[in-house]
Amino acid sequence: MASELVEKYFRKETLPNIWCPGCSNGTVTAAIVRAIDNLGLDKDKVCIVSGIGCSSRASGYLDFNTLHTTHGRAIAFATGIKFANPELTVIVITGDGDNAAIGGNHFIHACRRNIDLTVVMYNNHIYGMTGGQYSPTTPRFDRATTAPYGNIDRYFDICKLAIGAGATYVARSTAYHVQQLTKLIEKGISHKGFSFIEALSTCPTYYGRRNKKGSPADMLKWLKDHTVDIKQASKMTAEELNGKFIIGEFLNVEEPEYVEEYEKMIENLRVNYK
Amino acid sequence: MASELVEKYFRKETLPNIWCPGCSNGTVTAAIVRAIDNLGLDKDKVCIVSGIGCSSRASGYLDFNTLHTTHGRAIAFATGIKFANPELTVIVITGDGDNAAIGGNHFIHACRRNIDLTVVMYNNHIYGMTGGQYSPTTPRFDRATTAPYGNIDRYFDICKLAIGAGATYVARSTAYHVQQLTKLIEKGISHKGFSFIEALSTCPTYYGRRNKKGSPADMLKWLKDHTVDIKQASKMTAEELNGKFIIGEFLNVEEPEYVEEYEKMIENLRVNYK
Amino acid sequence: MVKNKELVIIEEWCKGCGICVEFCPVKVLEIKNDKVRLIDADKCIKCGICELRCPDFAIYLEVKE
Amino acid sequence: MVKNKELVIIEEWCKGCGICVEFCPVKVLEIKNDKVRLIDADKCIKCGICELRCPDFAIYLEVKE
Amino acid sequence: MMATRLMQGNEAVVEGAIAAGLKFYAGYPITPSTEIAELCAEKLPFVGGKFIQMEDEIASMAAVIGASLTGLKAMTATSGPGFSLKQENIGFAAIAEVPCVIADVQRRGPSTGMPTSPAQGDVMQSRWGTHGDHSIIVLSPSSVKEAYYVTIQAFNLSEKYRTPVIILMDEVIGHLREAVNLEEYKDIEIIERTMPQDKENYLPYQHIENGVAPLAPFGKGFRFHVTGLVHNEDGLPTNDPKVAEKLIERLVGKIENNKRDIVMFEEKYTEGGDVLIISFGSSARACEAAIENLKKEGIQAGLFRPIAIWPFPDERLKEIYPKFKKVFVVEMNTGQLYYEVDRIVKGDTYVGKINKFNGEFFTPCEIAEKIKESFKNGI
Amino acid sequence: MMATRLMQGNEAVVEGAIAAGLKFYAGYPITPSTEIAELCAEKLPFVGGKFIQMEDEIASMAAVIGASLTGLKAMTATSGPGFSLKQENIGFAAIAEVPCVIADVQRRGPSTGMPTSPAQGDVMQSRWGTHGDHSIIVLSPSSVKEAYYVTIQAFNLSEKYRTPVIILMDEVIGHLREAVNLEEYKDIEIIERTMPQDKENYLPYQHIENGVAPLAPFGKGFRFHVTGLVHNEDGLPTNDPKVAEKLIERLVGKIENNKRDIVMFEEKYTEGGDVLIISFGSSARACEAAIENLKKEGIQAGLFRPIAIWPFPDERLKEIYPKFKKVFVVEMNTGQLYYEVDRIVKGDTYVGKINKFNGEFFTPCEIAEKIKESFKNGI
Amino acid sequence: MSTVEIRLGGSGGQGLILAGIILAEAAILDGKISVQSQSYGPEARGGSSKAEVIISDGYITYPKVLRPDILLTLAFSAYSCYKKDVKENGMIIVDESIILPEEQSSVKVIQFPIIKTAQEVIGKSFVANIVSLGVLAELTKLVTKDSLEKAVLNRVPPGTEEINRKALLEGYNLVKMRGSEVWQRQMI
Amino acid sequence: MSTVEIRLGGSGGQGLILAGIILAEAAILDGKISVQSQSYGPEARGGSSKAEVIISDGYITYPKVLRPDILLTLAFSAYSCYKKDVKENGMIIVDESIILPEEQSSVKVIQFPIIKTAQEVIGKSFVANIVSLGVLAELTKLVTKDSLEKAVLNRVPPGTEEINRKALLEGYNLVKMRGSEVWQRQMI
Ligand SMILES: Cc1ncc(C[n+]2csc(CCOP(=O)(O)OP(=O)(O)O)c2C)c(N)n1
Ligand SMILES: Cc1ncc(C[n+]2csc(CCOP(=O)(O)OP(=O)(O)O)c2C)c(N)n1
Ligand code: SF4
Ligand code: SF4
Ligand code: SF4
Ligand code: SF4
Repeated sequence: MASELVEKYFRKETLPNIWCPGCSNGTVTAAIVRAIDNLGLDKDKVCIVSGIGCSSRASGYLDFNTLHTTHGRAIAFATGIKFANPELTVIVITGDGDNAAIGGNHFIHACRRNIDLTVVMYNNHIYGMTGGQYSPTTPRFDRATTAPYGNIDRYFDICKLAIGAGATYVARSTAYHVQQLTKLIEKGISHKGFSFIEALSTCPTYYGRRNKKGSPADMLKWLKDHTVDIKQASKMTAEELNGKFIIGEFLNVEEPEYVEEYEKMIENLRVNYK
Repeated sequence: MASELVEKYFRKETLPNIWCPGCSNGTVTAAIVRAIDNLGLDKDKVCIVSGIGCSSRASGYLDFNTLHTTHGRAIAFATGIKFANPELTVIVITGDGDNAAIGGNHFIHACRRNIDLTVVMYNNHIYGMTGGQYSPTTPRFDRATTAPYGNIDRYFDICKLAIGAGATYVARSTAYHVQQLTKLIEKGISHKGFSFIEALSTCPTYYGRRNKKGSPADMLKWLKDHTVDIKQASKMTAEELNGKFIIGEFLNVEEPEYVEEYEKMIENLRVNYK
Repeated sequence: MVKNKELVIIEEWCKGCGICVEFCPVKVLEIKNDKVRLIDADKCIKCGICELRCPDFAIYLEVKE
Repeated sequence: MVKNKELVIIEEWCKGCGICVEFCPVKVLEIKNDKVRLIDADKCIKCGICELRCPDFAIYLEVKE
Repeated sequence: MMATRLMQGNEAVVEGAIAAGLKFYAGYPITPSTEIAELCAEKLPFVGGKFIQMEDEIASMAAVIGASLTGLKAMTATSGPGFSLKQENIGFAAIAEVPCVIADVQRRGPSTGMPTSPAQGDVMQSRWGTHGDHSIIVLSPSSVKEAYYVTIQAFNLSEKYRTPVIILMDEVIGHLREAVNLEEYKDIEIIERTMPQDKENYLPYQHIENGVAPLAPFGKGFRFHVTGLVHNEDGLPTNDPKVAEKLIERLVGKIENNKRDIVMFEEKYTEGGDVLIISFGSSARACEAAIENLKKEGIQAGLFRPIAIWPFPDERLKEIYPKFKKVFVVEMNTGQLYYEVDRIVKGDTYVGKINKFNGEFFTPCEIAEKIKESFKNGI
Repeated sequence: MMATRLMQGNEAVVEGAIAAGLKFYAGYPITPSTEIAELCAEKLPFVGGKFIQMEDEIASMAAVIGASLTGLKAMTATSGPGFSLKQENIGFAAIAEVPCVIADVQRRGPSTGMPTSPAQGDVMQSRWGTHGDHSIIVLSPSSVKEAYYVTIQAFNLSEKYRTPVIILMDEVIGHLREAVNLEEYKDIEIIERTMPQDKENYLPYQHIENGVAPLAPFGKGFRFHVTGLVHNEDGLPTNDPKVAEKLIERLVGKIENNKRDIVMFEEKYTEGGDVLIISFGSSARACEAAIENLKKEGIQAGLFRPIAIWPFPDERLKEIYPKFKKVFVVEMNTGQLYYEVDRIVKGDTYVGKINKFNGEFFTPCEIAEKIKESFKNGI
Repeated sequence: MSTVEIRLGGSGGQGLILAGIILAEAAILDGKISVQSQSYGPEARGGSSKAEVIISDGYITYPKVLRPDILLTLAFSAYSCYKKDVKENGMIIVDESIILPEEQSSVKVIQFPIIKTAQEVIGKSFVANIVSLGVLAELTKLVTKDSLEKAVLNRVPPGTEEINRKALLEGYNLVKMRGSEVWQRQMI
Repeated sequence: MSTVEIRLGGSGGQGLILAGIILAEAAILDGKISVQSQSYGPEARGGSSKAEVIISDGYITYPKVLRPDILLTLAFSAYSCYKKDVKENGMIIVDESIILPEEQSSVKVIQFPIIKTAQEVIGKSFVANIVSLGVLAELTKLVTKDSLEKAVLNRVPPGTEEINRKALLEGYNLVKMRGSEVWQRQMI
């Protein structure tokens, strides 16, 4: 990442970060920062809210209004912030455990409300912070400390969940596809309403080692080899798509946004009850 | 309901129930009982688990193994029961508040795991037990004690959510369509894996009165007039479907069931680690 | 067949909601003092709709011996 | 243009993960004592891929004055 | 509008909160606190405030903290089961020092218990419900009027000490309607958050002996970090044991060492006598009636009623209990504040407890009877 | 396999649980308890048990209760933040009288605090964390070996009294590896749930003085109701104040009145001396070392170590404290069990506290120093 | 100091809680002190309902009604449940539709066709609560008619002022019509 | 009663925690009492790591290492962080790759090419932990070689027994090669 951006958007005194060598949390965080920079947002008006997990530690490194909350609850805190002060751009950084396991309820309700938050979920397919237990997105039959004989849980497709729950912007990219990821986050932030961007990432330490995924670089290449762009995917058979993640924009629609609706209601009251 | 069924499946000493005059909780409960009777299940092997809410009080009236849990957690308790003793048929009775508000996370995770539970959600579009606050399924602009100027929240389509979360059996009917509802519950119970049946119901006291929905009978007729069967719906335009609930079976697929997968894993271990 | 059935009302359970009254195709039921009442037993066609619709299991057809 | 850029390594931040080494198209980087090292400055084509891929902002191109 | 109004306890909380500057409410309905949410939904839009019903109590507590960080005065209300669920995030507010107010309108527990019946069973939970060391302020009103007053003080203390403050009501007061004249309180001080000045050197967690640093709202140019981890004065996480010790000492100390500023209590006939009754919330009113009753029987009883039950007004209690032969703690639970009183009362003074936990409110008679009996048996 | 094994504290909990008959584990990972989940995932399939990782701690607690109702011995493990989240359902287990075991491996709080650092900050929460009146059993081991023993007793007490039992460990013991010889415990009694006989007249909540009715497993022909509402002997909800009173009295009484059966403690040099140290968990080991240290300085110190910290062994403490000049409560928190000790110790005996809450473990030296100092100042 | 305790009992939906509130507010308008409370059945789903009011000219320490001076009931269940609590020299007002069991009691029981008046004279059964207030006021003089009317009009939904005023008058009339037959009592 | 405190310090992934466990288990096999603990950086994501072992012939009351008799470090950061804790007459074993600052100390410091031996002699850098154990055992006689070998073989992944056994031997050899130059100590 360019040093001007690091200089401008990071709390340099906090670096180097706590992440393991080769962990792609830094890469996804950089994509968020580039997206913010591309959009030319005022740092003072950006608020980053995160939960608990390796990925969620990102908030501490970033020089915005930052809030590192409790496990799974980042979106609920963020809802309070956005609703209380709509002029803030509120971005939520979360992990697959934080958002899809313990935080699932807040996630689906934020989707449903279509409140104007941008949620970036770093999906490393494992609980990194606690040392490698399986998460709702650990692929079936993969191993984790709590799945010593292979994981039997079905894979949770969080993009599909977001759509089912009513989100209005849903996209997926990876730590390999840095430019695409940056672009999708940018679009998510610009989108009025609830945006969800899943960033497939890599945990070489706990997921990678146990599942023999090779070096950090190997894991990035794996992401390249196991993803298909949505445009291409539409031309492929289910068989061809088997074992691949589709990346790109899944949904981008306009719907009434929660905070605006509330303000409209107040406006109405002012007119009708005065 | 036929007196033999009442005699056989209800704890008669607990009747009359606490529900308001004209509340359709009794009707939906009767549909569950008929479904169980049609399937000829052994009462001793049926377990009814409910959360907290008017609807969730149903468990107390029924003469099975019954568990009235904490608000929103019925599915999590039920997961423990089913996983611990797979020979039990576990049916969850829940409300739109219980299941879709506070209980949303357990719901989506049970969908994802595809654990063999049958969840019947009594959707009366309101929090009845606490006196008429809006729920995630209160239609937009309807009134509730906490939405005195009309509800701005977007309607939560829980069938869509269930599908997004990976449920393998999803259906909807109403307290008006008693026979269809009974049939769908029957199919849900028979289905191996997670089944979700949404039963649109009526709360004449809190939802009905405040939103001027007329008598209990009027509210049932409203259900008749505002629903379209899925087969018919496929032939209708979006415009024609506007303001209508689609009823019928949305999804019915076979997928690996959680408890069976665990047992398979154990079997595998027995072979490989002995 | 219809003949050997009898309409039974459990007054204690009836809450007088009026659903059965409304849905009765021959309008042979009424609410009196907050409880349902069969106006004219002879006119009842034993269709069982009241039984189907009553949320409180307070009205049903019973086979006579 | 390419000429007036310089590859900078912040040793303190580098964790020696090897990602930049692996992705460098001209293989001009290596890991030595758990830190990255530029083997031959002249061979570097200033493509910026290391900067893009380094998760720890420890390597980047800087414009020379 | 008439100066004196009939007002419900729950309503008084809302009125007090609005008077204190409430601008944000997030909640999840639960009996017997629901009217607080309902009235906030109704009234906040007219005072420039906002109401949101969240998906559960955990989210409500989270949203309240988030809103408070943007500079709004924020609150939530709940009852037992919801109060249990909020505990994790109450602890977050404690360590992150985010002002906020939580009303717990108690009902009979444990668990779902008797949802519409009165109780005072969350006394100890309100002090110790979240994990880890912390301190907290808990206020318990005895009347509708006091619910109004206490709510304003809850916001004031919360802002002053940057801490969650709990209003521990019971169903009796929450649902009681009483004549209240708000004029009485029109000059009451409202404490506002101070805005820090220096953006460059702002330390949101500056170590201030027995005090707190000003809290900048998000979005105003102070870009700082808030975390539930142990943190430095700048808010960034650390594992330095010295910092941890100082932080936790300060968190606990800012409340314990300012007890004199925080405690509130009422006393009646505490010049001395046969028995000192210690009670709070609605129960204290039954005690007051019982005292009249006892007087007729020749038993001189005094009443010590903590309004702030945590921190407990131990200094004052130590001054007055020696003037009585016995002490009785009267509460609608199986004995909770009793433990604190029993701890404070040293020496030979007998500390008894009178408890009711059947879902019904005390009658003055039964309290008086138990006290009379204790004198009969000459304990 | 060697008779003596190096075993980690968390591992000892799993081994103890399996020895006690554990057949079901549901949990959600959290440091420093995670090894308990991991080892259960590994081992349960081989002993006919089941492991499930739930979506959060609330669900884990719920699943454990559900499983227990089918007749399996069930447990979960967590740490502070997760323990806070489990509180609502722990209260459910208490009122519904469902046996289950919860291990809380404490870390420094409040909130996220210092996730890998030791603390004993959940002492009061373990007693009072859920809303409403209830009683609970909390056991706190001081060594790996004792973690094994205490876990077996946790299951035994849980089955005997139909109550949730909490194992309150701290990170030091949870992560410590010690040589353990399990042979020692091979004849330990394992208590199994009794099966009721009479299906027709089964009363799952029969009023038994200071005791409990047998609990039938779901699916065996006893069709009964379980609820968190106040209920009759048949388990069905009621609002009858008499029933409520009796139920709550029994819930609290079955533990408080059986204290003698439940309490466990260890004592050393309690014949008398200068100072009685009260400590538990890992801290007690630092105290033991400090006592040797003090002895050299001519200060005679004794140790009273509750193993069951709730209910607290007050009777025994009352017998021994008068033999000492001073009492010190030593804990890795800002003072929690201190409150209970201070309450029990009446008269003139000074009760001091020695606390550490910076995320580090006590050293024997600092404990000894503080005690020496107190004698220097002649408190 | 004189204090009067009143309990109103009926079934859910009869609006007796609102009546209790109005009564308490009328007392406040009269310059008195009053408190009002109600029972919330946990199962209050349209079940029975109970409202209590205490009116006094001094501070009301104990806020709940222990032994009502006056019990007004519109449903049999409420009557039979609460009658035993009424003070020795108290009074019970019962709707005429309720068939009272034969029994001896020192308490005065008096019946009025409250529900019928609401239904047939006013034509809206939902004003039975206001008719009740009229009866109560005329009978006991607990609150002034001025204050009561103000209190009623403050609380009823806009558009229903007229029929509520009428309901109040009909309540007064029910008592007046009975004339001297009625045991009148100056409560405060 | 004789008690020896040992601390092993390095960076995450060097396997020193496993080494600590093996050492403690070897002591148990020798019939001694031992406890083992480790620090969990809250940020232990591949950062530094510390393992501690206490070996004694009696009950170990206080379970943590306060002042190690022996410190073995494979990373500079661990060396500089922990060296001050070592007992006056203690010993520090340091990997040869670490360049020690010039300083006076009463503590004996001794260096061995542990990592290099693992990398170059065994060809697997991950056995540096086992080489360390070999060095430690040969140098201190804290545990018997028999027990140590058993303990190693109990813990290492199947298939790696041979190279681990070799690593142990190379560890012994490193010490032996130095001969009398080495300050030997009979620890227990
Ligand atoms: C209430 C609560 N439960 C559990 C934990 C422990 N915990 C911390 S992070 C985490 C999972 C993190 O996984 P994920 O969100 O995928 O983030 P990652 O570390 O993989 O980036 C867990 C279970 C906690 N801190 N709080
Ligand atoms: C933790 C918790 N929060 C809130 C409540 C209060 N509460 C009880 S039922 C209910 C909502 C019920 O709504 P729904 O599930 O739709 O059921 P209904 O009563 O409408 O049938 C609420 C909020 C509670 N009992 N526990
Ligand atoms: S544990 Fe995994 S996710 Fe966490 S910092 Fe290390 S590599 Fe990244
Ligand atoms: S409140 Fe509504 S949902 Fe509840 S019992 Fe009454 S009608 Fe039914
Ligand atoms: S439907 Fe049932 S409850 Fe309703 S009036 Fe008819 S019999 Fe009575
Ligand atoms: S990618 Fe970055 S951290 Fe990794 S070796 Fe290269 S410079 Fe170092």
